[in-house]
Amino acid sequence: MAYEVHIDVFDGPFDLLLRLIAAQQVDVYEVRLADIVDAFLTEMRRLGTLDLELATQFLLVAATLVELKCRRLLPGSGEVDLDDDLALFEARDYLLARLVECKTFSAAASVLALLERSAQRSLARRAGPDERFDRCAPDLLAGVTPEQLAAVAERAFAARPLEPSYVPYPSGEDVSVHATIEELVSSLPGRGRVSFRVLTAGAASPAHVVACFLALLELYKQSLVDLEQSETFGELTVVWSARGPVEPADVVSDAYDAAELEAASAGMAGRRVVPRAGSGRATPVGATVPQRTPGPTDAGGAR
Amino acid sequence: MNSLSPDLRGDAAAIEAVLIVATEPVATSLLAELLEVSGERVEHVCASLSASYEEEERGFELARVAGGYRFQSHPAYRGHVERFVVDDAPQRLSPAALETLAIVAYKQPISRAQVAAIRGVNADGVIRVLQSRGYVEPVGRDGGPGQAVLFGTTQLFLERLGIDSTGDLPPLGQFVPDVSTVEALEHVLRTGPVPTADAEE
Amino acid sequence: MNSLSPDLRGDAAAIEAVLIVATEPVATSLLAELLEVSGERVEHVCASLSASYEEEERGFELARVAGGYRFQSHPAYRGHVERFVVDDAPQRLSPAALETLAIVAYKQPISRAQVAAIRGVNADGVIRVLQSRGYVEPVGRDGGPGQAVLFGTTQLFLERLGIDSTGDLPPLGQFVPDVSTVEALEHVLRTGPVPTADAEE
Repeated sequence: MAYEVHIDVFDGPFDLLLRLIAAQQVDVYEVRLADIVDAFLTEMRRLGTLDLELATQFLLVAATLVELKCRRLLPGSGEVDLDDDLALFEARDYLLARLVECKTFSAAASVLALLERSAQRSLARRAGPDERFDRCAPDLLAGVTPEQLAAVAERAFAARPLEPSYVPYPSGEDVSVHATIEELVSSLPGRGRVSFRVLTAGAASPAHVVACFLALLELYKQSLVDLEQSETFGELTVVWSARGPVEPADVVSDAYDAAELEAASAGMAGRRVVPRAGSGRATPVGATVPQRTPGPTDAGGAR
Repeated sequence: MNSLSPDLRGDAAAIEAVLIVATEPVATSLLAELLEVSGERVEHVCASLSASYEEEERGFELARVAGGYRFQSHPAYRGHVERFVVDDAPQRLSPAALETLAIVAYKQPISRAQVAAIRGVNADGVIRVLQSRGYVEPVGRDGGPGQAVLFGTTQLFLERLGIDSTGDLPPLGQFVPDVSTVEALEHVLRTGPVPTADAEE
Repeated sequence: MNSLSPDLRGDAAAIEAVLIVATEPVATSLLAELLEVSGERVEHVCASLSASYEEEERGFELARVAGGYRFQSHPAYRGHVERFVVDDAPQRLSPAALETLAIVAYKQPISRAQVAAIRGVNADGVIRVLQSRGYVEPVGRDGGPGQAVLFGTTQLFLERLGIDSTGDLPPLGQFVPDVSTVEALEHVLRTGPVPTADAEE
């Protein structure tokens, strides 16, 4: 069952519209996405129930249209060409793999739910030893004074420190540029020439590669490394070029908030990209600012 | 249930199920209510069950204590249980347990949810440990819709700490927000700022 | 212990005594140490004991959970137990939480980013919830540049699901959609909706 759209430039199945646009038979420029979405929502409301299959298909096609339209609207991007078309198909293969994985785990989740439900039909015994054994149980409060208890209570009741504001990468992974800089500062010297590919060979996710790249740019800016690249998209070579020993803290405090660095090196705020408050540093394209707690670091930060 | 007469088996099994999950002796009247039988019937079934465990040389027994019934280990296996209690018991309270105990001591009566709101993490497991150690106990129920169990500290807690009453605990030096303030704060932390007159400025 | 063979009775009773005072599953190795017998012996006795309770239609059962043994109420008496225990039921997990839990359970150790890659959405919030409920915990760090925290499931997770180890979960392969489903998905992605059988004819 396909969802049909009725707009000025096209009348028919929604996914056909996508294919016509890809084949350049309809100009995506002429397609008003807002109208399509409005019409779809109206239709959904009319039906009263959510057809998940239909909604998912709609989302997929609509998202692809948004992407195509963005490319068309952004200055410098040319016509939708064959490469983009291929990329679209690659994206779909990726999407397929993801869908299969998703289906697999949602089926597994339903089995966990079944196990949980059946386990809940029984309740475990939690009574513990009765009073006859009180004297064998060691006195767990031995050595604890009322004053210590009061101190613990004060700590517990004290306002919890607010989370530092942060901007996660779109991948959802929080990756610390600080930590990466620190790591590079300690590992690069004496290593000679090393390619970016080698540096990021063990990266857990694309976000880690990006963090490594940002860290290198920071080091480059401070003339601590030289970067060489003989051709566009060619191998990027990194050489440590600093004279004399360098402390990680010296490097990082220039670009990032020193307090955050301390927190990060103490392992508390690890793996986060923390733009220095008030630096006016632009957030990465596509990054979203999550709902977060108001804090002092917000004063001049993200807007 | 071989050694029990057939007409008792169904009720006996239901009593076993309830007593196995109970953490305190269960009153005859409550068992009667749960099983929808008379108190005499409960006493009769429990007496038979208790005798059958004895006869079958079980490691546990059904004991009548404080007006109710409970499962407990058989005195014959006291050595094993003692070794288990000594070996298995953690030797000190964990920091989480100590923090929870401090919260209960100063804020009693307090529900699990309120403790969790102050600590920022679920406190059920820790409260269970403290309860099994006899440092905290249920002291009542909240009047609200969920009728949450409220906890307070025990006589044992006072004894171990060497004080006569919770009034002897040192006063906290700073302003301590009450539970509802902490919950409101928690809510704000999770969901973003609540617009107030102050915030508008 | 009528339905148990005489050579098992002594050890069985000692195990009963220990388990009746335990607040969490007792590991086979600890029971073996307490009884001064082998682990195999403990497993053999427990299996026989468990079977005898079932046969005797007891209200409790001896369950093997999270690498140990525990007493729990028999599912048949769930109604009685639920009426008795009012507030102890832990909250149900949301579908998102269950799916994330499934991913962690099958793919552990796994980082937040890897979970997010599978789920297609940020998983930080859900993982935090699972962590605060005690179902997942950090188990190590990734070797890569970012040193991502890796998560695994906990003992409590096993207890909650009533299973002995994650090895008891059904193999993941059995949840992979079958070929025709995959083909249908692929077809939808490439060309739009699948023509139904009726439409073909």
